[in-house]
Amino acid sequence: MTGSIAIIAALLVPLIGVLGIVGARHKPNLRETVTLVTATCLFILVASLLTPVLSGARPSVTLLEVLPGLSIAFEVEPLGLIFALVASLLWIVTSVYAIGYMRGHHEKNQTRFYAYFAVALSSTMGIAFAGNMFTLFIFYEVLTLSTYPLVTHSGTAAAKKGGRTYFGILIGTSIAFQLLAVIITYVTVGTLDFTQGGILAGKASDVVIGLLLLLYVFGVGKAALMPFHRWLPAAMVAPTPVSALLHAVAVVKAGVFTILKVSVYIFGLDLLADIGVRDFLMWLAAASILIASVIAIRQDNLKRRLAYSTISQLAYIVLGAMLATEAGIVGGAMHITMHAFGKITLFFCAGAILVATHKTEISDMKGLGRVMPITMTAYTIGALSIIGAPPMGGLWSKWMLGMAALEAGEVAMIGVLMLSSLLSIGYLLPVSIQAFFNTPDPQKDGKPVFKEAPALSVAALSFTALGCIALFLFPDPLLHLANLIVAPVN
Amino acid sequence: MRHHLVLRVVAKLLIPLIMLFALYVQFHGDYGPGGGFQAGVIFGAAFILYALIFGLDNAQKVVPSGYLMALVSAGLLLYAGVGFAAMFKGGNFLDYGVLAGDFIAGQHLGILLVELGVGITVCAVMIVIFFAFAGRGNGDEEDDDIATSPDLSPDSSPNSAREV
Amino acid sequence: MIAAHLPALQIAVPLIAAPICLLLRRENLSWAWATFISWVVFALAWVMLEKTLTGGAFNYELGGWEAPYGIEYRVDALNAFILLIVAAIGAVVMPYARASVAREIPEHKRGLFYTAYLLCLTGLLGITITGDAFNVFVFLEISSLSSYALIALGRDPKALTAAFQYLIMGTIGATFILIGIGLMYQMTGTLNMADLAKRLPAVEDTRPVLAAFAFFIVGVCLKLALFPLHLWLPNAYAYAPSVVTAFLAATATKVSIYVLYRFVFTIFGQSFSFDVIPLESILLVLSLAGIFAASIVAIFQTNVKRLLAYSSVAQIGYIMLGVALVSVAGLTASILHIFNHAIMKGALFLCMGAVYYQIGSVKIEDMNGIGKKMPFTMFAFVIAGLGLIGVPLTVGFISKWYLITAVLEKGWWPVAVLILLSSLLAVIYIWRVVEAAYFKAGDSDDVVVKEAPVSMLIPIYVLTGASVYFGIETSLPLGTAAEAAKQLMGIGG
Amino acid sequence: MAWLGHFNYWIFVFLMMAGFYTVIARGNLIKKIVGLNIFQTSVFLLYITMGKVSGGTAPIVPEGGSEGVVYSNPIPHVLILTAIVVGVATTALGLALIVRIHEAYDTIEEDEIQDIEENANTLENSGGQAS
Repeated sequence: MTGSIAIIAALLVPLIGVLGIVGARHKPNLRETVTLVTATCLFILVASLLTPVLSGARPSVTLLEVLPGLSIAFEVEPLGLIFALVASLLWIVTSVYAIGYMRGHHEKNQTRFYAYFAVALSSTMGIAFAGNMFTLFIFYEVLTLSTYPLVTHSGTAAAKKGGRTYFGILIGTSIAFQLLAVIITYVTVGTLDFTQGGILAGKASDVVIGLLLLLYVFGVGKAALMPFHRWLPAAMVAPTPVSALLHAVAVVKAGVFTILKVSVYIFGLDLLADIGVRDFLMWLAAASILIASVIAIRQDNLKRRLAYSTISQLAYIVLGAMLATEAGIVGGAMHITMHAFGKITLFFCAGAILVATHKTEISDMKGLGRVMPITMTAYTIGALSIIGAPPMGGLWSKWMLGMAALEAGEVAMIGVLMLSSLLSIGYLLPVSIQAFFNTPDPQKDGKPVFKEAPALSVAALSFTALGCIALFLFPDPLLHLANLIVAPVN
Repeated sequence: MRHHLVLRVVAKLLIPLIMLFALYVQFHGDYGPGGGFQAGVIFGAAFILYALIFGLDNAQKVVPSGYLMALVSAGLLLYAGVGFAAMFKGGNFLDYGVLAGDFIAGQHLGILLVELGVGITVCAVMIVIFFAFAGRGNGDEEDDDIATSPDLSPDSSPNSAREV
Repeated sequence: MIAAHLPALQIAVPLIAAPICLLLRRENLSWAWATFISWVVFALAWVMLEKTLTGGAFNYELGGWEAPYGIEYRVDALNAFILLIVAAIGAVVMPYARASVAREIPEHKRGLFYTAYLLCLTGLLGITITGDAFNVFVFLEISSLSSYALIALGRDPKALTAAFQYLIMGTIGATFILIGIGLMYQMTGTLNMADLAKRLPAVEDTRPVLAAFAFFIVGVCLKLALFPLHLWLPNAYAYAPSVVTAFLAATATKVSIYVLYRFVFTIFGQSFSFDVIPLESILLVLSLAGIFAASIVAIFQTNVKRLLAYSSVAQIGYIMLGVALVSVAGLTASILHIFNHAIMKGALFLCMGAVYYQIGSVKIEDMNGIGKKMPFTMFAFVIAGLGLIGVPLTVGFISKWYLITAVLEKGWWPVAVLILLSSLLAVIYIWRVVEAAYFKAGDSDDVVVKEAPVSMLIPIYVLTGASVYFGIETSLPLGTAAEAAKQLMGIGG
Repeated sequence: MAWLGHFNYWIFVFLMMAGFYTVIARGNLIKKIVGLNIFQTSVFLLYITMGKVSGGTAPIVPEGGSEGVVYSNPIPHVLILTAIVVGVATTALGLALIVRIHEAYDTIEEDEIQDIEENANTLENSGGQAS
């Protein structure tokens, strides 16, 4: 009973926060306090669900039934809980960071920014806790809608162009493919509830199931699987906290989360393993990983480089799902967390560099390590985590994914993982090298002076960098939770 | 208009006759060919003839447009009123049979009243249309009700037409 | 006593109210009277729907003449539902009308405006309730003539040419219907719908019946603005006074669609309409073409009312697509969309009326930054617009869901994909307005534009609220639509 | 020559097509209304034609009973009376609109009106304020 209240509260708290934020729009300090309090409350609420879920309970609540068999319902299961925990924890951190960034960067319309941010978080919670595909679809769309104002925050022509690409691809794929898949599922099965072991097995012909898989995977544009990845670099016009939380954590992870969820609870791993097009999708994910990495190397703009890196890393998770093994799912779920911590650190650093030195291009960052030592150290930690090098958390998820590929007998995929790790060294570490080992151009940049970003921002990025290390040292709770996805406690 | 002496004299002679004929068509309608539509048009024609010969201003003195609008409504109200009266007397809407003592008398009374309503409305509408067109461009710009008045005529027709 | 006379009262009340309205002569009195009558009509329609849902269909013999000799009014689930839609839109629009009409229509015409509105309402209700084929034509003309006049009251001189164009095309359509009805009468000797349905099968192989069917379908498709017979609609809706646009967009074409249902399914019968004549393939192609062509044209409009008008043509395509499926599910979707579209389009046009009230224009470029100046109006626009796109938790989603389910039931996969793709076009055209309203800076030194008066906002929010409420609590429209669809297909009921 | 026997239908078809053609082909609004009238009139003829019973007389009960008298069907006449009234109303409304259009545009030629409307559109788009 308390579980269902916590679910509803998790959805409502950010919305109540919106009211508070709008109400306090003339008092910036109060407004930011409201944001922080809201974020903290949300995290506590989500964390309170941890104990029951670990003990095998599945708190659930049904709000209303729109059509027979089509209801707005929520159910907390381990995968969703992982996602919700990551998103709500990082919201607190991002809020702290955003205060420093937004003020340091003198952004306009800050109230709108914080308000829509909270709405986006509410819909993220809706996605994480969705009890059926219909609910998930609704919150998926709400998330797209609520993040559009954030992407186009600056209001410039470039921002609008980026926003249109963002909106067009996400809404387009979700309506044209995902909704169609949802309706076909509903018509063939009669329900959309997420059920352990899937609902589709034996209900439709192979062709239909293969088609459905294609529709689901491509319909989730947020997973940025090629060729529907273009929105992610386009969305980099957004302010950095948005890129950090939404385009490294909430939005993109909502995408891969949906794919994992559909794989486990709509198709079921047994059925998934038998689908012919799964092979094709697996190779597509592998291609995405490599192509995006290569493109990333050629980017000079730091945020764009990180965006392509994200595309590559997301494809890892899709790959994990398409391996259709338990280890693949567990690896994917862990990678959601690991990548979230790593990538948010990197984005925080990119933003901190922008605020402190107004630099966006990597080629201008020579010797930055002396100007911003903390930031650049954190950057290196985050980069190592993404690469999957010890002693960072990223190691574990890549490890799991590699094991899964081995288990599934897809040796080629191990090769892909190795190669992409090499490539990620190639696109992430040069920034650190540039910052620490190259001397700055004295004519252009003058004498290096210690000039860090606002303290709040630095605190935030240090926290997430430490998180990367902590996840390496203490991965057990996460692993335990992830294992529950495929092996539920009875 | 002074020189159209023949026209004026003939018109003065004819107009009462036209009106009389209209009344004949009106009240003979329940026994033989005739009825409110025809009578209304003929009656309206008398006024239009008057307006043609003696000028629009004189005609409008005879029937000011305010009265005409009232007449348009009155005819329709009479028609619908008969329908409601039948309903209050326990029959269906427009069930004339219950209006008077026995069925036949009720039918007579009902059709007479309804046709009278139709006749009044049709006559008034014809005159309104004529006035509206003829008055156009004579510095009578603001009175452009023409766009809305014609639609008053068909609505009296549907239900009664079948009972003629 | 009233209970027995409900069908007659439904028509007689607005009919008798019209001349009284004319006699009132005072703008405020006319408005109050028209509003009062609209609500009475709404209450009557509501009671009748309840009655049909609990007790089944019932008849009313006008003048006590027994059918098929006299004119009969027949109320079943389908037309009680349509009556309710028409009456409800009328009742919601009238409180709004006062402020809007005061801004858009010259003072000496306002009394006439309300009279014409009442006549139009009478006509639309009459078409729906009557069980007599010829009576359909008469009421059709009453509603059409009064709507030509209403449209011509728009401020832009283009309203006049739009009304004239509508008059020409509408009259051609009505005359075609008249020819169709005449030929049917010639072959069967009856005008009563139920009687026609009984007698037509015996003569259905004859050429006059085929000709009657052809004339009738073309005529009614002109009236309901099925692509490519929609040419009158965009200008008529774009330049009519805002209230008129909202009222007509939500009701007039819907009632024509009802006529199509009634004749195609009840009178000609589905075996004749779809087996002897391949009506469904014609409708399928035309409705799909209409959905896409009209949606694409809508994207390029600069006048938002015109944009919404083209969107209406596209939405009519969805409704007709449901008919083309010739299944209970398809018809349910179709009837459901009539209801849902009436709510959404009514709300959208009312929003535009409020915008016009404040800034005197509905062009997209004049609406830059209006989201901040008229937050409540534009919020409602966004919600109703989401419905048009088919976003979940709005009515638009429910009808699209049912339509796609029905299409999949037939196994027409490509059509389902096309429907979803067309939703994307709706996203684009609604988004253009939203973008201008919220994401473009308006002239800051502009004259102070305020929110619309409360009397306009309340009707807007009633419809917007309904578009959300019925997107969640679907039992009333869904149950009624399903029942009506079953009756049309001759199953149960 | 049996088809000549139904000459009244041929008249109906001829008038209908003539009227319809006029409505479509003529640019002059008055001529359009004239065409519309001819078009509608043809339908009146169709209805009256169908009411005729060969050898039938007007449906009035003669003195001395109606034994053996054949009547024409009066219903189509009644129906068409309504349609005629509708036609009159349509014509009146159409002409009224033409008067207003003439006042607004100074012409009743369709193509000229279109030119004026398009010019107005381009003016508005080039920055002019909508009235």
